[in-house]
Amino acid sequence: MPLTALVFLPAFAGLLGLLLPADRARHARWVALLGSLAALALSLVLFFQFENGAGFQFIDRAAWIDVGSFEIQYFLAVDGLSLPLVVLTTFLTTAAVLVSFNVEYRPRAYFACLMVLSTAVLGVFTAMDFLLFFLFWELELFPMYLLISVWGSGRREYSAMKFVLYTVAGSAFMLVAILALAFSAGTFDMALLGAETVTDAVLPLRWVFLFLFIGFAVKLPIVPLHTWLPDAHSDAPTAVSVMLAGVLLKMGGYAIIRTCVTILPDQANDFGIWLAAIGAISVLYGAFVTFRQTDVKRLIAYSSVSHMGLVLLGIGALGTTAMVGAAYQMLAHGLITGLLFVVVGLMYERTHTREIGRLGGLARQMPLIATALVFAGFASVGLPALAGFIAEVTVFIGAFQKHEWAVIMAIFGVVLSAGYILWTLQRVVFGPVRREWDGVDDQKHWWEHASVVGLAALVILLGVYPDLIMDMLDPAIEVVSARVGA
Amino acid sequence: MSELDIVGPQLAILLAAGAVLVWDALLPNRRAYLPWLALAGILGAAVWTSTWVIRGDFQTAFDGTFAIDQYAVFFQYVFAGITAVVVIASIDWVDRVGRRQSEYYALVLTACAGLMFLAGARDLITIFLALELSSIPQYVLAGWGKDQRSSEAGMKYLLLGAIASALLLYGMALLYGFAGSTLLTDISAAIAADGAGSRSLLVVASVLLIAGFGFKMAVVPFQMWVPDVYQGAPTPVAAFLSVGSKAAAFAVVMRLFFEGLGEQFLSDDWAMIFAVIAAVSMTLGNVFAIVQRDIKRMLGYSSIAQAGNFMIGLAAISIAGEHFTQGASGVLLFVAAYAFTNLGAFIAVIAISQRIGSDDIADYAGMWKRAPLLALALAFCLISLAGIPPTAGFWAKLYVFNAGIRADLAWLVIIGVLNSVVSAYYYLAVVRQMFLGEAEDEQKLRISPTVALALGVATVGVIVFGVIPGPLVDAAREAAAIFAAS
Amino acid sequence: MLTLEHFLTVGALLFCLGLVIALSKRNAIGVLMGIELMLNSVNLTLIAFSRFSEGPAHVAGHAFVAFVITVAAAEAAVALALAVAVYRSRRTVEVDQLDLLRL
Amino acid sequence: MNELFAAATGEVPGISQAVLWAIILCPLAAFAAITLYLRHLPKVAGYLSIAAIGASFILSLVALVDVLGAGGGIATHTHAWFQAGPLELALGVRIDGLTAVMLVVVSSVSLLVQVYSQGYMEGDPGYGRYYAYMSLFITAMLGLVLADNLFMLFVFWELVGLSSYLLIGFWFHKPSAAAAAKKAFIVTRIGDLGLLAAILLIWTRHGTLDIGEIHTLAVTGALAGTTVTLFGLGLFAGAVGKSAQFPLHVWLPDAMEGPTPVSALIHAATMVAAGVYLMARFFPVLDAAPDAREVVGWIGAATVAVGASLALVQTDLKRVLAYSTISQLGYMMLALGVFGYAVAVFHLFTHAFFKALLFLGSGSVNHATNTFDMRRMGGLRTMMPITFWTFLIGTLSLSGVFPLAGFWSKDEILLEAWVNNRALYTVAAIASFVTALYMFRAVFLTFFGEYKGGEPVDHEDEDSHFHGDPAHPHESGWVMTVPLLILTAGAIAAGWWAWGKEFHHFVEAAVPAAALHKAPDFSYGIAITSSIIAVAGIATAWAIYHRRLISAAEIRKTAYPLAALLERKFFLDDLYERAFALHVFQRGWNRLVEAFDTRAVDGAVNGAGWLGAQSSRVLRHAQTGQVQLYGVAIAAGVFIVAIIVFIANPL
Amino acid sequence: MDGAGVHIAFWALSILTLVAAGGVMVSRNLLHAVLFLIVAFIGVAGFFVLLSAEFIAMAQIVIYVGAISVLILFAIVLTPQSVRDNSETAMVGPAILLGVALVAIFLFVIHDTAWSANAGDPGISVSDLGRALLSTWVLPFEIASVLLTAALVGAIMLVRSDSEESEDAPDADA
Repeated sequence: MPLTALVFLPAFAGLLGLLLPADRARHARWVALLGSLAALALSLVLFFQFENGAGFQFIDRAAWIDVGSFEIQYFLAVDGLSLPLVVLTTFLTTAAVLVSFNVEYRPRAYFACLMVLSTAVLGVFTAMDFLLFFLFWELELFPMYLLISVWGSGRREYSAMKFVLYTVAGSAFMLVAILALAFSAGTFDMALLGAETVTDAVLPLRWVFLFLFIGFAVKLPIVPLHTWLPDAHSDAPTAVSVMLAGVLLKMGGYAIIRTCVTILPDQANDFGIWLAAIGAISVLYGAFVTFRQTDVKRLIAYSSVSHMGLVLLGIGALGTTAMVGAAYQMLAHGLITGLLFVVVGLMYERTHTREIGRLGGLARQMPLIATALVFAGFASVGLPALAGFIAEVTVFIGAFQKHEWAVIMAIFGVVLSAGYILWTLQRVVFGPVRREWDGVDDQKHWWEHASVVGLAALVILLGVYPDLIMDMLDPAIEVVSARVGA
Repeated sequence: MSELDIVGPQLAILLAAGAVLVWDALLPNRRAYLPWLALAGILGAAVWTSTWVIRGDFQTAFDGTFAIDQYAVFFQYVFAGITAVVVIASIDWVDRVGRRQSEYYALVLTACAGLMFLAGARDLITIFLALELSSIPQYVLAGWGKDQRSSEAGMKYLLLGAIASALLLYGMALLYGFAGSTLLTDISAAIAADGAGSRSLLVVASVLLIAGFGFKMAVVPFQMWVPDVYQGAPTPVAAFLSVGSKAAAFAVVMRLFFEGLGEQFLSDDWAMIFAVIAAVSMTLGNVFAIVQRDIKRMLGYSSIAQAGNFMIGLAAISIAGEHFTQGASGVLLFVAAYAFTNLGAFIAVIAISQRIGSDDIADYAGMWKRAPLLALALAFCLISLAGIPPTAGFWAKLYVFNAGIRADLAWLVIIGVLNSVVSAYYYLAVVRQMFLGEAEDEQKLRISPTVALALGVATVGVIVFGVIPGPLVDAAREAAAIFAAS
Repeated sequence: MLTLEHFLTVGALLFCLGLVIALSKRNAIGVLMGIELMLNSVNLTLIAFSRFSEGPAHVAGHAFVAFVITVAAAEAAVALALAVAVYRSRRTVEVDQLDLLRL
Repeated sequence: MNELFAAATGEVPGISQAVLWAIILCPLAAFAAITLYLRHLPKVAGYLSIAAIGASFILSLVALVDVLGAGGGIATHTHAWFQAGPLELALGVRIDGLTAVMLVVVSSVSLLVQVYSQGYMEGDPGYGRYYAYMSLFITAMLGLVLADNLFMLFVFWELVGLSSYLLIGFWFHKPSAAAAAKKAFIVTRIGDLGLLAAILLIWTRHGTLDIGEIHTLAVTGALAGTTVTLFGLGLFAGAVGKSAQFPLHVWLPDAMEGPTPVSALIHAATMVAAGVYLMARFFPVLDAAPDAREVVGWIGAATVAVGASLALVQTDLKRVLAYSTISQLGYMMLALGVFGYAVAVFHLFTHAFFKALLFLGSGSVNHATNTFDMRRMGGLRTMMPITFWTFLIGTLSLSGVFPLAGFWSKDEILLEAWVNNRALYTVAAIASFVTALYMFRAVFLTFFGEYKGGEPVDHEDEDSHFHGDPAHPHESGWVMTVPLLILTAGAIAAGWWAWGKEFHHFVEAAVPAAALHKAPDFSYGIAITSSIIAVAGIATAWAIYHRRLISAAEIRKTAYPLAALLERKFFLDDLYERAFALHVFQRGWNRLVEAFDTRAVDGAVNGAGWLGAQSSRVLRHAQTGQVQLYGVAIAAGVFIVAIIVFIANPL
Repeated sequence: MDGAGVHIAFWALSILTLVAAGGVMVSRNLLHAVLFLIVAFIGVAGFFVLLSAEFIAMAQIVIYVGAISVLILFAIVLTPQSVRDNSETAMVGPAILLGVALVAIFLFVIHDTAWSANAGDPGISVSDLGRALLSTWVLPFEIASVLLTAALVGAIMLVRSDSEESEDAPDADA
C-alpha cells in the first residue's frame, strides 16, 4: 500500500505533533519535518520505481460504499501525469515546513493543519475514484481556512472565507457534473470513465464539461474567477502561500487534464478554443494587473494568474506537446513561485513590510536573499536553463499549431513578465541603500538556506534536464491526446 | 397475528406514558425515575419493532387503514431513536424546572406514539388522527414552560397548527368526496379510473394537503411559525419539533402522495410544486439564517432550508419514474441523517445555553477552550448540516442531489448545491466563533452526564454514518423499495 | 333540485368566512371561533359528500365527521387552556400582543 | 539531411567535438566555481576566469586552424535534449568558417578585456562578482555562436541577455545603472519576441530547428512565400533588439552605465554583434526572402544614420562610442541587406578589434580623469601617450583610413551597396563622412587643447574605487596598456586578411553556395571616394574642434532645431519611456485594467455577498411575530401555489 | 333531493348559518360573537339533519353547542372585561382578500368537477356507524380516545396555577 502510506503519512505526522505535551509544543516542527521528509523520500522511491508509459501504477483499491447504483471505491493510483505532481507536493511540503520553522503561535495546531493540507492535496493527485477525489478536494478547505484565518495577517478572516466560499461554490458545480457523469456512465471510477466515452447524460455533456471546468478553473485560477487568490496570498503566512501557489493551484490544471479532457474528449475539442482564449487572456490580464501591485505578495499572486494562464493555453491546444508543456509549466510554476514566496517571506520576516515603496537597495543589507530573489525573478521571467523557460517554450510550440493567434497574444506575456519582474527587482533590491534597513540580518538559519537552495536547485535541474520529467509526462499525456484525437 | 401485535410499539409507548403519570401520582419523590421509565417504553417499542423485522412478516391491518412494512419500520426506528435522545437530553432541563415532569414525559411519549402511527397510516382518517395525536401534545409541550415566551410559542403554534389542519381537512374532504373512500388504495384506484376529468379538484386537494403537511415540514411559505416557536419553546421540545414532526410529515407525505396520488398526470403537477417549494425554501431559509444572532433561530431557519433539501428528494421521486426508489431512499436517508445531526446540534445548544444562559452566537466565542468536547460535537453536527464530508449530512445531501440529477432536476440540484454553499457560510461562522473566537471568561463548563450521553449518541451517529454510510443507505433503500411496487 | 354543489358551495363560503375570521381577529378566542367555523364547514362538506355518494362509502364520511368533532373538542380545550396560560403570564389574550418572539 | 549538407559534414575531420564543448564549458566552470566557492576570494576568481577564457581562446584557435586546414566546411554534433510528443529539441555544436571566426573574435577580445579588467576593476567591492558575470557572459556568447540549432541559439541568446543585464546593472546601487539594465533587457526582449515567433513558425511549418536543414529548406525553395518572409523578419526582429538597430537602439547608450570593459566586450565587440551573426547565420533565408532583405537593408541604413547623427552631439566619450557602435552595426545590417554576407561578417570582425580598442582607451582615460565627460578633459595627448596613440589609430581605423582594418571592411560594404542599391550607398557614404567627423571631434576634445581637470573624487562614496588624482592624470598600468597595444595591432592588420578574399571564401563555405552573390572584388573608384570622404570628415573636425575656425556654438545656434532634435535623441526615449511606458501603459491601460479588476470583478463578488446580507436584513422584518401574518402567509401560499400549477400546465 | 320544503330549508339554513358566521365576524363584543357562533353551529346541525345525518347533527349540538361554546364562554368569563372586545388586527384587509380568492378557487373547483351524485337517500343508522367505528376505524377510534386524554392532561397542566403546582412539588424541589 505505498500510495496510501504516502498520502496519509503527512496527516499522521501532523496529528502526532498534536499529541505533544504543551511544554514541548515547539517540537511539533521536528515531527512535521520528519513526516514531510519521510513522505518526500517515499515519493522519490515511487518516482524512481515508476515505469514510464506503463499506465496507472501502485494501485490501491478497495470497495468502499457499494449500494445499488452507487458504487464508491477507495482507489488510489498514479500515472506519469500525477506522479511528478505528487513529488512536487511532498517536496514543497518539506519546504513549507522549513520556512515555518520559527512559528511560535500554537505550533502544534499549525503544523497539524499544514500536514493535513498536504495529505488532502496528495489525495487529490492520487485519487482515481471521482467521489474520493471530490472528498479530498473538499478536505483541503479546512486546513487552508484555519491556516489563513488563524496564522494569517491583515484581513485574514475575510480572505480565508473568500477562499473557502469561492472553492465551495466551484465544487458545487463540480459535484453536479460528477453525479451526472457517474449516473450516465454508471461508475465513479476515473480510470473507467477515462477509458470509455460517455455519450449522453441527464444534462447535456456540454454542461457537464462546463461545470467541471468551473469547479477547477476557480482553483487554477482563471480570469475572472481569480480575485480570491491575491487576497488569500497577501494574508496567508509564507508557508501557506508556498503551498497555495505551489500545489493547490496545480490541482485545477491537473483536474482539467485528468477529468475534463480525458473523460469528455469531444466536449474538450469543442471548448478547446475557448480554453485557449481564456488562457491567453489570463496571461495578459494577469500581467497588466501585476504591473499595478504595490504589495510584493499580491504582485506574485497576480503573476501566478498570468503564468497559470499558460497552463490553460496548453491544455486548450489538446496536443501532446502543448499539454506536456502545460503539465511542465505547473511543475515549474510550482517551484518558481514557491521559491519567490519563500524569499519574500524571508524579507518580510526581517523588514516586516511587503510594500514595494518602502523596500529598496536591499541587495546591500541582505545579499543572499537579494540574489535568491533575482534568481527566482529571472526564473519566473522564463530565462533559459531554468524550468520556466522549458515549460513556456513547449507550451508555445505545442499550442501554436492549433491556436496561432492565442499564442501570439500570450507571447507578449513574456515581455510583460520581464517588465514587471525586473521593475520589481529594480525597486526592491537595487537602487540606493536605505538606512532604514541597516542591521537587518541576511538569510542565516540552516532551514532558510535549505529551502531556498533546494528549490533553486530543482528549478535549475528541471531547466537543464527536462527529460527527467518529460519522459514520464509524455506517455501519460499521449493517452489523453489520443483520446481527444489530437 | 393479533391486531395488538401490529400496534404493539405504540401501545408500549402509550403504556409507558400512562405509567409515567401514575408513577408521578403515587411516588412524587421518585421523579428521578420518570425519564428511565419513558426510555423503557421506547426501548420496548424498538424491541417490538425489531421482532417484526426478525419475523419478517409485514402486512396491513384494520381493513388496510394501517400497514406494517419496511417503510413504517424504518420510521418507527427513527422516531424511537429521536424520542429516546430527546428524553435523555431533557432530563437535565426538566429537573431544572422541577415541576410538571410527568406531564412532560407523558406528552413527549404520546406525541411519539402519534408519529409512529403516522408512519404506518394508509387511510385519511387514520392519518388525520395520528397527525393530531402528535400535534396536540406538541402544542402543549411548546407552552410547557408556562412563562411568557413559552406560552406565546404554544399559542402561536396551536393557532397556526389548527388553521393548517383545517386546510388539510378540507383537502382530505375533497379527496374523499372525489373517491368516495378514505383509503389511499381506493383513492389511487379512483384517480386511475377517472381522475383526469377532475384534475382541478385533485390539484386543489393536493395543494391543501401540501399546505397542511408543509406546515409541519416547515417549508416556505408555511414556515413562518418556525423561528418564533423554536425560540420560545423549551429547547428540547424545539429539538423534538425540528426533527420529529418534520420527519413524520415527510413520512406521511411520501405515503400519501405515492400510494394515493401517484398517478402520473397528477404527480407531474405536485412534483413541480415540490420542486418550486424546495427551491424557495432552501433559498429563503438560508437567506434568513445568515444574519441571525440567536443560534436557536438560526437553527430554525436552517431547518427550513433543510426541509427544502428533503423536498428535492420528493420532487425527484415523483418525476423520475424508473428511479423512483432513488429519490425515496434519498429522502429517507436524509431524514435519518438530519435527525441525528439536528438533534445533536440542538442538544449541544441546550447544554451550552443552559450554562452560559444565552443563545447569542457571539457568546459561543472560545467555546473550544471552555468545553472542548461540546464544541467539537457541535462543530461536527454543523458541518454535517452544511453537508460537508466526512459526515452523515454529506452523504444525505449527495444522495438527494444524486436523485435530483437522475430525475433531470439539474437546475434544482444546482440551486441546492449553491444553497449549501451559503449555509456552509453561517454554519461555519459558528464553528469559527467556537474555535477561533476569544472568550471573555475562560471558565470551563460543566456538562451533565445525561446531556453528554445524548450528545454522544447523536454525534457518533453523525460521524459513523459519515464514514460508513453503507448500512443506513441500505436500510433506506429497503424501506423505499415498498414504493417500487406502486 | 338541490345538488351536491349547493351544499359544497355553502361549505366553501363558510370555510373561507371562518378563515377570514381566524386570520383577522385580534382576540385569541375570536381566532379560535374562526377555526371552529372552518372545521364545521369541513364537516358539512364531508356529510354532503357522504350523502350524495352511494354504497358503503358514505359511512366513511360520517366516521370522519365524528372524529373531526372529537379532535375539534380536544383542540378547543387545549387552545383555551393555553389562552388562560397566556393570560396568566401576559394579562392579555390579544394575539397581536404576542410578539416577544420576532426577528 | 540534404546531399549538400551531408557533403559538407565530413569535411572537418580534425576537430573532436570534445574541443568544441570544452570551449563553452571552460568559462562555465569558472562561473560555477566563482559563484559557489570563490565569492570571498576575488583575486583567485579573477585569475581563474582569465585562465578559463584563455583556455577557450586556445581551443578556439585550434578549431580555427582545423577549419582553415580543411578550407572551410561544416561539422555538426547533435545530441537530443528533451522531447515532448512530436517536439524534439537538441543540443548541438556546429563548427564552420563563420563560427570559427566568431569564436576567435569573442574569445580573443574577451581574454584581452579580462586582463584589462584586472587593472580597471581593481579594488571594486564587486570584483569577484564581476568576473563571475563575465565568465557567464563569455559562456553564453560562445554557446550562441557554436549552437547548431535555432532553439539552442535562442537559449544562449537569452543568456547573453541575462549577463548583459547583470553587467550593466553591476553597480546596482546607482539608480541609473539599475534602470539601464532593466531597459536593456526589456527592449532586447521585445525583439526576442520576433525570434521566438520565428522559432514557432519554422517548427510548426517545417518541423525543424536545425540550422543546416533550414539552410537547405531555404536554398531548395521549400521554405518560401510569406513563411520565409515572416521567418526572416522574425529573426531580424531579434537581431534588431540585440544589435541595437533602429528603432530599438535606445538601450545601448544607456548600457554605458556598466563598467567600461563590459561596454567594450559586450556592447561593442561581441554581444551586439550577435544580431549580425544571427542574420549572417541565416543568410540563405534572407536571400530567399527579398522583402525581408530589403527591410534589413533599410533598417540598417536608418540605424547608420541615426547612430552617426546622434554621435555628433554627445559630450560623454563613451556615448559617442556607443552611438558609433550603433551606426557601425547599422553598416553590417546594411551590408546584409545588399547581399554582403561575407562583407558584413568581415566588418563585424574588424569592428570588434577597433571598437574594443576605443572603448578600452576611453576606459583608460576615465581611469585617469574619473570622468567620461569630454568637456572636462583635453590635452591628455601628452599625459597618456600610449592611450592617445592607440586611441588615434582606432579612430582612424573606424573612420576607414587606408590601410587600417576599418578601411577594408567599410570599403567593401560601400562597394556592395554601390553595386546592389545606390540609395543605400548614398546613406552609407554620407554617414562615413559623419563618422570621421564625430570620431575626430572626440579625439580633439579629449586629447588636444589644455586639460580641464577631470572629475574630483568623492571620497564619501564607498562604491567608488577610484585611486589616483584626477587633477594630475597619468598613463594607466601595463595590465591596461598591453591589451590596448594588442588590440591596436588588430585594428591595423585585421583588414589585410581580406586581401585576395581568403576571409570571404572561408566564411562563405559556411553557407550553401547557392545563396551567394558575387560582387566585384575591389573597385578603386569606391575606395578612393570613401577615403576622400573620410579625410574630409577629419578635416572638418580639425577645423571646428581644434583650430576653432568655425565655432561649434555658432553652428548649434544656426541649426538649433536640428541640434535640439539630436540632443533629445529624436525624442525616442521620451516617446518610449515617458509617453508610452509610463503614461499610456502604466498609468493608463494598466490602471484601467486594475480598476476593472477591483471594481467590476472583485466588486461583483463582494457585492453578491453584500446583497445577500442586505436582502436578509430587509426580509427578516417580515418576521414580525404577528401570528396572523404567518397565517395569511399560509393561506396565500395555498392560493399562489394553486394558481402557479394552473398557470404552469393549464387544465 | 326534491320538494319545496327541502329547498326552503336549505336556503333558510344557508342564510342563517352564513349570516351568523358573518355576525361572528362583525360583532364587536366577544360574547355576542359567541352567541352568533352558537347560531352558526345550530345552522350546520340543521344542514346535517337535512342531509339525513341525524346522529352527527345530535353530536354537533351536544359537542359544539354544548361543550365547545360553553368552554369558550368559560374562557371569556375567566378573562376580565378588558379583553372582551372582538376587533380585528391590521391583517383584516389581506385576510378578506385571501378569503375571496380562495372561495373563488374552491367554487370554481366545485363546479368544474363532474360529481358522481346519486339522488337516493342512503341515510345510515347509528349502528352502521358504530360498527364501522369499531371495525374499520377502530385504530382512529383508539387514537381519538388517547388524544382526548392527552389533551385533558395537557390542558389541566397548563391551567394549573403556580401555587397549585408547588403544593405537590416534592420537598426536594421546593
